[in-house]
Parts: sequence; structure tokens; C-alpha cells
Amino acid sequence: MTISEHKDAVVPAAVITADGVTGSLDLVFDRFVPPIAGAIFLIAWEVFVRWRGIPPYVLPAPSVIFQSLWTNAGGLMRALGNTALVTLSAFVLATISGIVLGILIALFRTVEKIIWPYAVALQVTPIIAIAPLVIIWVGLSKVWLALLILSWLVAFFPMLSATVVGIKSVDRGLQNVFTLYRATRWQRLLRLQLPAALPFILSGARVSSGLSVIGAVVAEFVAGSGTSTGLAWTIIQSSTMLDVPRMFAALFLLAGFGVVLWHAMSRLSSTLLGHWHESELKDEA
Amino acid sequence: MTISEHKDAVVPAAVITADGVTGSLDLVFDRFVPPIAGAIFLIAWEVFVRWRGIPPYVLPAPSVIFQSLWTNAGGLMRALGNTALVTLSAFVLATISGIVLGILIALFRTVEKIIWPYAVALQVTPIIAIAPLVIIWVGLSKVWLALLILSWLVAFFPMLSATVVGIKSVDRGLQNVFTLYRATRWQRLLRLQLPAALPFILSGARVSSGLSVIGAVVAEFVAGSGTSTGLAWTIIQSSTMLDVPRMFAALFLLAGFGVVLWHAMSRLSSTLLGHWHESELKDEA
Amino acid sequence: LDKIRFGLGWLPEAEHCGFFQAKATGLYEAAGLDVDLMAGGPGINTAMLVAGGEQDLGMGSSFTTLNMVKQGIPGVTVAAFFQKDPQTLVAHAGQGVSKLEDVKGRPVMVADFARGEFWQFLKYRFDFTDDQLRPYTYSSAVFVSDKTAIQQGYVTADAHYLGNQLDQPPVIMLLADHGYLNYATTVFGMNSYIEAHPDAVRAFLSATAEGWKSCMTGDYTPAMKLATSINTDPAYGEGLWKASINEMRDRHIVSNESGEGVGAMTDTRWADFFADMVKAGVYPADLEFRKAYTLSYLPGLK
Amino acid sequence: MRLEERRQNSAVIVARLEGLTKRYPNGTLAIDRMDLTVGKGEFVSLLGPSGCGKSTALYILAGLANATAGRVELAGDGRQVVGAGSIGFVFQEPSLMPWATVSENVALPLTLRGSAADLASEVIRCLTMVGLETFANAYPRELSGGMKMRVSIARALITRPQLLLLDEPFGALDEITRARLHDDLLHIWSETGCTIVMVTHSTTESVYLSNRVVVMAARPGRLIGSVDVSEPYPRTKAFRLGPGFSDHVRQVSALMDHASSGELI
Amino acid sequence: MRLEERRQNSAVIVARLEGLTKRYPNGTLAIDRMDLTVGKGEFVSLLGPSGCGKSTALYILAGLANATAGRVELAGDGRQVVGAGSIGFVFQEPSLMPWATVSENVALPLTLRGSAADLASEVIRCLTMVGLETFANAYPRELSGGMKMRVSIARALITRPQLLLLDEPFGALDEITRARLHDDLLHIWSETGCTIVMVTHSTTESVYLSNRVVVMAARPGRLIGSVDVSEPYPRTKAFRLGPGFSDHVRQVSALMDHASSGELI
Ligand SMILES: Nc1ncnc2c1ncn2[C@@H]1O[C@H](COP(=O)(O)OP(=O)(O)OP(=O)(O)O)[C@@H](O)[C@H]1O
Ligand SMILES: Nc1ncnc2c1ncn2[C@@H]1O[C@H](COP(=O)(O)OP(=O)(O)OP(=O)(O)O)[C@@H](O)[C@H]1O
Ligand SMILES: [Mg+2]
Ligand SMILES: [Mg+2]
Repeated sequence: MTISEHKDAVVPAAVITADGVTGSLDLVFDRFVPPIAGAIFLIAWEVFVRWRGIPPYVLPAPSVIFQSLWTNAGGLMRALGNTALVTLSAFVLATISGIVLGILIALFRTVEKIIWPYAVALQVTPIIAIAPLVIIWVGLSKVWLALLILSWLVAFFPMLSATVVGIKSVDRGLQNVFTLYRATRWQRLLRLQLPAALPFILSGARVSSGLSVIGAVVAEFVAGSGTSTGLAWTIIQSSTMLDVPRMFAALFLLAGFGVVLWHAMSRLSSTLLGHWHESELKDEA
Repeated sequence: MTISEHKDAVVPAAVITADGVTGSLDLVFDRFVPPIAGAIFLIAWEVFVRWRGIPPYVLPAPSVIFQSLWTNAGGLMRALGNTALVTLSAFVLATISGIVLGILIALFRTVEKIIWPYAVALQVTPIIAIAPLVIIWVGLSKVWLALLILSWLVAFFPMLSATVVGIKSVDRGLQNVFTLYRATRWQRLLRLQLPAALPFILSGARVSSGLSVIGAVVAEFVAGSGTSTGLAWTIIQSSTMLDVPRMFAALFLLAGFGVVLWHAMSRLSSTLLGHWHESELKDEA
Repeated sequence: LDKIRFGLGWLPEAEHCGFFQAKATGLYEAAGLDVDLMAGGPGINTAMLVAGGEQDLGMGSSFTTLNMVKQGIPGVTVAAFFQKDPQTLVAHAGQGVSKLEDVKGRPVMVADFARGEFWQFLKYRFDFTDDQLRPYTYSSAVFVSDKTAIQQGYVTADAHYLGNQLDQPPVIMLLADHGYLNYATTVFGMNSYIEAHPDAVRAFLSATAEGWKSCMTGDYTPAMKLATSINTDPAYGEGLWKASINEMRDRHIVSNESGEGVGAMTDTRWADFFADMVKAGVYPADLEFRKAYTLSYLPGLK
Repeated sequence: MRLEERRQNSAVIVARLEGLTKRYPNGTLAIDRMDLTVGKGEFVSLLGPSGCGKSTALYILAGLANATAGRVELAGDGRQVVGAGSIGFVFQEPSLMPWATVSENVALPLTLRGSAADLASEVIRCLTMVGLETFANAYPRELSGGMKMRVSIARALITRPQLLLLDEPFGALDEITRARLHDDLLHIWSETGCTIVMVTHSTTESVYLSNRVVVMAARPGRLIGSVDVSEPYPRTKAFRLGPGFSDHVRQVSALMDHASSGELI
Repeated sequence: MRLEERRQNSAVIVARLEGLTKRYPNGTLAIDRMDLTVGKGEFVSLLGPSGCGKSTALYILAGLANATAGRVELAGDGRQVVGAGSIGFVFQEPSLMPWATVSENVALPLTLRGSAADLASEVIRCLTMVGLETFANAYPRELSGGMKMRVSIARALITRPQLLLLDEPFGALDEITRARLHDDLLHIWSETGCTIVMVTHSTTESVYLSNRVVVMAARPGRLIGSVDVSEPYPRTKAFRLGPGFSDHVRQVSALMDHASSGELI
């Protein structure tokens, strides 16, 4: 009798705690590897810059950047605060408008045929081009509104697109259940289409959150006047002044903010989808 | 005996051709309503501008824009050609890199943990900030490469994000089938994960195509056009020259180009998904 | 008090000294004006804002109102506070470049906007060609990193920024010294506004001229204090102000060597500049360029 | 309710298909000129080879799909039209909302109706009936195949529908569970006087439960015969073991043989 | 292959579960210390109430899920380890690739193996076996429930597996189709000498097909008994009608009753 162990399936009797062990290993991994990788990345950067003698106005070493971050901390944090405010407002606005318009497009064929081209046209309109006009339209005294509109413009399309695809992907079997029980349009939307579209919408939101950061920065760049002091100004000014370390410090802050926002969206996603959607399920084998 | 007709279900005997009729009605609708809506939109715009006496440098009437489009047709088309070239190259690059990186992230937990933050950081980096650095890196004589890199930067994230979510959403039952039959990693990727992720990827591509248009314009704006002059240059020129109608003509062209690109992606989507995915299936009831 | 909303071309900086001085030392108030100095920025198109009625008067250059005339927008320039346009080309020392003629055939980084303005002048006057064009990214990093590079600059700032980064001071070529007749830091407005408020405009220009005189010959710190309280960016601080004011004084930017009054413009200079631009192909010869300015509000006149 | 009464009732027509034809967009002729009349209070079983159009017929009866040709009528009993919310349907696949718990899934039809008075107790009643009361808070992905199907059955029963359409509801269940649900179903049927149309693959099940068995043939789907099971309710174990039962089973099997001839190699 | 031979063979162990325990992450104890040995060439049926862990057991046998505790061994016959590509599995749900045609779905296991020599003819062979040769180019969404299941069966058979795991393969099929597939299955089994473990809810099916019926109880899933069906193959209609058959069926039913007692109200 030849008993050869089936590699994938053999589980020694002592592995009752296997799940626990793997779990905590994963946890350790999650907690330590990314920071270590980050550290390696920064060190490599530092070494590279020093070894090649690259001047700070071409590529500053991380040490120089962090020093600049430290020296300019106050101003940078204030600037970040301003940018964050615009970003978050634009993101919220983009999310709401994207979902609402997406619903209309997905549900009403007429709206779809008529609105889509304009939505696409809006998406490809460079805000750099229309910034001066937007400022005239909203009035110079309401620059914040112009900023909001411009950064919204950058962020809203992924939400729209994701909502539409999500709603259109609803399982036909479930649609039949709702039709059978005479769900009103509203009920169908709230209880079927939106939950089913959620994985798509949240994926769109992750893209959108990043775009609203860029949107806010670019909007501030093209429409901001001297009184608004967000990160865009810091970056542009540092750049013209050749204070490249400060520019990188601002970029680091911006990237950090973007990553935090993205993490928040990922968290939201695993909270909302964790108990049911494949994309967020832990492997259970 | 009371026979009352069940409204949704009653089908008079004579409706054999119903599908055909509805079909052609839809076709008529598709073909005529959007242009009519477009015409109404333009007429309303024209009337509004004339009635309020809004000067062309604040908001030009469509007639003025089209006239400018006509007068400047040659230059505008050349500019569009240049921008389109950058756009398409960036889009192709974004698609390939987004999918490849997305695959790596989705398949390797280590890569995911380590790479994601940098991808997000890249996404939120305003290209205006790093344009000078990119130009230094690629050298002044390769401006087109700088343009390509910068517009790629804008376009690639939605592809990446869509690919990751798509691959993670693969049905567990099918995954089991592939595991059972000892699919290699490569087979699993090509025959299961990519096809299953396709609806997500194509939805990402639609967003990405629009972003690569903006990316090309913004890149040109911040990195300058060098000797080849795209639409960004036209727009800036027109804006400083106060030739707002020409600026709008350029924006119209840009929007038109964006819509064409988007339509091409939609077509591709219905070609690739039409026979199986819910989002592209015609209603069959 | 008459309210005037004045659009600055950029963030508050030393090139705006006269306006801030007038405001800070109460010259405007004394003239019966309540002037709001509105900051600009890269996306702020002052000409559009003035044309759109969001601002009463704005800061521009000769090009501003010539463009307006070309587009059929009734705007006029009423005064010019920089007799010399501070626009420069900057090259590294020791590269065999000392004057604009030497730049011919070499790559130059020029911003997109300039390609409709001084680039055409350079092409016509010094036989530059479009294939010399390289992109300008509003950052000097590219320039500093490449010894052969030549880029556009601003005389008031070049030496200050670049001096710190370079071993040798850069070669600064002021276009105005090479026959470039563009007026800079002009004041322009819409015909309708100016005709409706002639006294306010005159008062504004006179007070501003006083401000400029005091900046150029006296203590500019009141202006600097006010400006830096609005534009708090340390990069726009005292160091830059000092350098810029010195450049403006040394190079006679505000009132040139021929001793014309502060804010002055002449018919001849406008005509010559226009003729140059026609030859450069920027404007058609039949443009009614005289509509672009008026001499009847100049600060010297009473 | 006595059979007499049922007989009388069945003169009232709940559903009538006349020359029903269904062609799918890809050209498949799923059903070809099918006539079927279902009287009020009837329990009709629909049998036929795999792919003969049974599910399609139920979809059309429920108004979820359109006929390509022919008449479809759903009739009321004079007081209320069978239709609006009064149809229960157990689909061939469970079709549960993956984001909702078992009890939320079962409660859905009532939630949609907005009548939430005794929602909780109704949900428990139906879950208990299918033996899943302890899984009220589980999510569908945590259930076995048969358990999902039982949730789907509970969802169909919660509205106490007048017309119940069942598409192989017990196919994935073991015989004991199945037998209990049979009895529950018959109980509900006799209590509420509802009408049932059930697709099944089990001849014994069809004879045991229904008062009429209708057999379809495939390609194209069409009706080829029906067997009246005029045995009294309630049906007991005695009926199952008696000669009448196997007679009927044999008749149905014969029809099925006929229906399948030439279908599979 | 004679039964004698099979008996001999069954001394060779193909799969052995020892103290198999499976707890899902949500805490459900799906299987509790289950022992099962499957000899080479056996045809084992697995019965049990809905949700007792039958599918889970098959997943673990196939190496698709890990046991929480206990030993799982899949043995070879000395020449080739049963495992790599040599297991066929009909899942409880069809799990077809929606973007691929029926024949592409059926061909999948061979395509993955890379041995595409007689691919086309093999696909046709398997499709013909399940009666779907005319649907080779259809997409899964154009099929009925039973047809999808048949595609899944065809896919499992195409590799001529040494170990065949079937999870209610015939539940969604009418009795005629089912009977034909029964015979086909027995034919394949005796031809290839493969080992079969089949989950089913039909006692008659289990007795008719297998040489051993194993019954599980639920909550937690565990083995409560097995019935050896030591009747000779090939089994004929005579066997079905003979007393031995109903004896065995009764034994299995009794075990099922036992397994289900206290499970459902
Ligand atoms: N969406 C569809 N598009 C095209 N053809 C379809 C579609 N749905 C079903 N069919 C075809 O219609 C026929 C009847 O399908 P139906 O689902 O009604 O069969 P059924 O009797 O319920 O079979 P089963 O017992 O296997 O569930 C089948 O031949 C099937 O291929
Ligand atoms: N992914 C899962 N997470 C948590 N619990 C699960 C999961 N899958 C199955 N279970 C539980 O494990 C038990 C056994 O499930 P399994 O699918 O093995 O049952 P089964 O015997 O195949 O039932 P059926 O005959 O209904 O298919 C059930 O109680 C079920 O609730
Ligand atoms: Mg069916
Ligand atoms: Mg199961």
C-alpha cells in the first residue's frame, strides 16, 4: 500500500491553531514589511543622491527634505489644512453628484443618451483652460467657489462612471426578485442597485479621492489668488525660488495626505463589503 | 368567471413582431434624440448669450465659436493632431502599465503591501510640481518623452485600481475549478482573472481615456510644448490674446476628441462583454 | 471715497511697490480713493477680469490693450509705470553668450504665453527660429542643471534666485536694452469705466506715481510691510524686495535715462512698438493701435 | 378545504396560457404554442426533460418575461387580482442578496410592501418552517447549497401568496427535509387555498403533491399531456403506498418517456 | 472489471480522512472528527441532511479547502499519485465561465493541461454524453439550470479522472436524463476503474449506483453510519425491482432518519 501524501491537502494533526498562527504572521507582515520597504526606499534614495552628487535643486536627498519639512512645519501644515479643506469638499461633492448623476444615467435611457456626451466633455475639459472663465462666472469675491468647482470637475467622473457600470451589473436573478415583489423604483434603487453597485462605487471613490487631491492642487494653482495659501502655492513658489527641498517637503505632505485618504476609503470599503463581496473577503480555504 | 388581464404579462396575439418594432423605435430614438438635445442645448446657449448681451470674451455664443473653429480650422486641427498623439500614446502606456502593475498587486500580497502607497502617492503628485524634474531627467531635447511621462502619470491610476479590484472580484467557484485542474499562475491569469476582471478594466479604461486627454493638455501646459504645438498651447495663446472664441473652439475640439475616444472604449466594451456580462447585455425580457 | 478695484498681475511683490506704497502711506486716501489691490496669480487673467467687469482697472503691458483692440474689446492703457519691460533672457557665464545676438541658433526655454509676444520680436529682430524653442516650466531647476541652457527671466529676480545657485553670476540680457519697446506695469481699464470716472482715474494714477517715486528714491518699507502681510510667503520676503528694488533703481526701470516722468507714455513709442510688432507678424498693419492707449490721463498732466 | 370545494373553485381561472410562444433573442424557440389553464386552488406540477422550457413558462406566468406570441392571462377571484405582490416565486437558483443576512433576505417581500407590522415574527415563522431559525443572522455565503434554497423558499412563503410558483424548490434537499417541507407546503396550500404551480423532476413528488401533473417535451418546448391525480387530500403515507399512487406515477413516467424519446442519445 | 477485482483493489487506499475537523472562520463547526477511507475503484455515496458538511468534505478531499485539524491523505496506485489533474469535480453549483462557450468550458481541464491533441473530439464525446452536442457554441447564460449542470458534468468527465467527486450532480435533472447519466456513469466507472465519491440526496440513486453509502449527521457534521451495497455490477433493472434494493434503501433511509432526528421541527 503506497500512501503518498497529497501535498496541498495534508494537514498534520497538530495544526488546530494553524489559522491563528497564519493570522498573526500576516499581521506581523502587514505591520512591519511596508515600513521596512519604505525605509529601504528612502535610504536607497539618500545613498543614490549622495553618491552621484546630485544637487538638491535636481533631486534633494530625503534627509534634506525632512529637514525642510521640519523647518517649515508651521507654514506647510497650514497650507495642507487649506488644501485638505478644498479636497474634502470637492470629494464629497464629487461623490454625491457622481452617484446621483450615475443613478439617473443608469436608470433612464433618455438621460443616458443625452447626458453622457456632456459628462465626458466636462471630464476632458482641462480646468487650466476654463479657470479664468469660472472665476469670472462665480465672481472674484468667491474664489473658494471657483476652487471647489474646478477640483470637483476633476474628481467627479470616476464616481459617475463607476456608479453607472455598477448599477448596470446588477444580477438578473435579483432583479427578477424585485420585479416580482413590485419594488418601487426607489426601493429597487436603495435596496438592490446601490448595494450591488457598491463594490464598483467604492473602487471609483478610491480613484476619485486621489483625483480630488490633484484637483484641489491644480485648481489652487490656476485659480488661487495670493490670499489662498494651500500646498499648490508652496510648491509653485518653492519651485520658482529653486527651494526644491521645500517643494519636496510639500509633495511628501501631499502624498501622505493622499495615502491617508486612500486608506480611509479602503477601510470604508472593507467595512462595507467585508462581509459579502469577493474583493474584500479574506481567503477562507 | 372574472378574467382580468395581468397588465405586465398580457401579450396580445398580434405582438409577434413586438421585438422588431421596439428595436427600431429604440434605434430611431438613439439616432435622433441626442443630436436634437445637442441642438437645443446650443440654441439655448446662443439665445441666452444674445439675450443677456454677454460679451464674447466672457462667454462666446456657439455661432461665434463655430465661426472661429472654421477660420482657424487648419491650425486647430494640427494642434489637435499633436495633442491626440500624446494622448493616445499615454493612454496605451497607462493601460498596459496599469494592467501589468494591477496584476502584480492583485496576485502578490507582498507587492500589494509595498507598492500601493507609492502608486497612490504618484497619483496625487501634481504633475505641475514634478514637470521641471522630469524635464531634467529626460533631457531638454526629449520634451515629447516628458510630455508622455507626465500625461501617463495622470491616466494610469484608474487602470491600476480597476485591474486590482477586478482580479480580486473573481468568483470563488471558478477559482476552485482552476485550482482543481492545476492551472498554472499564468493560465489562471489569462483564462480566469483577466477575463473576469474585464468589465472592471474596461470601465477603468473609459475613465482613463478621458484622463489621458487632460493629462496630455496639462502636461503640455506645464512642460511647455517646445516646438510642437498642441491644443494646450492654442488655449493659452487664445487666453492671453483674449481670443476667447478660439479658446472655446479648441475646447470643443478637445471635448469632441474625448467623446470619440470614450465612444471607442464603449464600443470595445460592448464588443468584448456583449455576449456575457450583465452590464452590456441587452434586456431580454 | 471712490472705490477702485485694481487687479495686480501677480502675487504682491516688489514690482508692485508704487501701488502698495501709495496705499500704505495714505496717498490714495488723501486723493479721495479707496483702492482695493487685488492679487493675481498664474491662472488669474487680469485682462479678462477687467473686461468682465470684475475689476475696474488692471495691471498689464502694451500687449494687453493691443490684444483687446484686436479682439474688439474697448480697453485702453492710461499709464505705464515701467519704461523698461523687465523681461530678460538669462544664460550661464562662460558659454560665449553676452548679448541677444549670440543666442541665435541656441535652444531657449520660453513660456507658452511669450511665443505670441517677445519671442516674435526676437525672431524678427535677431533671426531667432522656432526650432530653438524649449519648454519653460516656471522653475529654474532645468536651467541651473544645464550649463548650455538659456531661459527667459525677469530682471528684478534673476540675479537674486540664480545667484545663490551658480558659481558665477549669470549673464542677464534685458530685452528692453535691445530695442524691445513694450511698456510694462501699465494701468488699463475699459473705456466705459474710464470715461465715467475720469477724476478717479487721474487721482489714482497721480497717487500711484507718487508712490513709485517714493519707492525709487525713498524708503520702500511701508509698501513692503503691506505687501508681505498679504503675501506671507517667506520667499517673497525682505531679501527679494531689496534685490528687486535695487535692480529697478540701477537699471532705470521705472523712469528711464531720458528722464521721462513716472507713468509716462508717448505716441512715438507706441507707434514704434506697434510697427515692430507688425513686422514681427503679431498684429495686422491695419489695426487701429491708437485705440489701445490714451495720453489724456497721464499722471504728469493736471 | 375539501376537494369538492377545490373542484368548484378550480372553475375560477387563475392563469391561462393560450398559444404561448417564446423565442429568445438568440433564436432559440423555448416554447412553442403551449396552452395551459390553471384553476384557482389547483396544485399543478410541471414536468419535462431538462431544457424544455419549464422555467421559461414560470417566468412568463409571473410576468417576468414577455411572450413572443400568444395570450397570457392571470385572473383574480373577483375580489383581488392575482398579481401585485400576491405571487410567490422560488427561482431555480436561490438569488439571495449577498449583502443581506438570511432574515433580511426572507423579510424582503414584506419590506418592499412596507407592511412591517409583524415582520419579525413572520420571518421567524418562515425560517422555522425551513429549519433555519438559528441562521437568521448568517450571510448567504456562509450557507450550504440546500440552505440557500431553503432561504429562498422561506422568502416565497412569507407573503402568504395566492399564486405560488416553485421551480425545483426541493431539488437540493435531502429526503427527510424534503418530506417535511412537502407536508408544510400541503398544509399551507390547504389552509390558504392558494394556487401552486411547481416545476419538479421527481415523478413521485409530483404525484404525491399535486392534483394535476402536466408534462412538457423539449425542443421546442410544448405540452404533451397531463395526468389528473384525483386523490383526496390530505394525502397520507397510505396513499404513497397504495396502488393508486404507483399507477399515477407510472402514467407520469410514461409521459416523460414519451417526452424524452429521441432527446438524448 | 469484476467486483472481485474491485474488492481486491479497494485494499489500495485512494483517500483517507482521519479525525477530520473543519471550522469555518465565522466559528461554524462544519465537520467534527470524521473518519473515512475510500479504496481504489470504490463508488461511495455520501448522504446527509442539508448543511451537514458534505460539500465541505468533498472540498477537503479535493484539496480545495484546508482541514482545521485531522489528517487528509490522497494515495496513488503506485504509478501515479491521485491528485495533479486527475481529480474530476462536479461542484454543487455549475461554476461555468460566463465569457466562454459551452465547448470552451468543457474543454477547460484539457486546455489547462496543454494536451490539445484530440481536444475537439473529446469535447464532443463528453457533450454528447450529456446530450448537449447541439449547444456547443452557446454561452452559459443561454442555458437552462439543468443544462448548465450537465455542462459541468461534461467538464468533470473530460479528463477521464482517477478520482471523481460529484456534488449532487443530477439534482437538477429529470428522471429520464438522470437515468441515462446513471448508466453512463456506471459505464465510465467500470471501464476506467476510477474511484467515485458522490454526494446525493436520493437514497435510491445512492443504492443503485454505489457499493457503499455513507451517511452524515448535521450540526456538527459527523459520520453516523454506512451501508455496504454488495450487489454485483452491472446492475440492471432487475436489481432495482428486487428485494435487495429496497432492503438497502430502507437501511439507508433508517440511517437518514437517525441523522435527521431532532434536526428540523
Ligand atoms: N436567456 C436565454 N437565452 C437564450 N436561450 C435561453 C435563455 N434561457 C433559456 N434558454 C433556452 O430555452 C430553453 C428552455 O429553457 P428553460 O430554462 O425554460 O428550461 P427548463 O425547462 O427550466 O430546464 P431545466 O429543467 O434544466 O431547468 C433551453 O433550451 C435554453 O437553452
Ligand atoms: N464559507 C462558509 N462560511 C461559514 N460557514 C460555512 C461556509 N460554507 C459552509 N458553511 C457551513 O458549514 C456547514 C456545512 O456546509 P456544506 O456546504 O458542507 O453542507 P452540505 O452538506 O453540502 O449541505 P447541502 O446538502 O445543503 O449542500 C453548514 O452549516 C454551513 O452553514
Ligand atoms: Mg429550469
Ligand atoms: Mg452541499
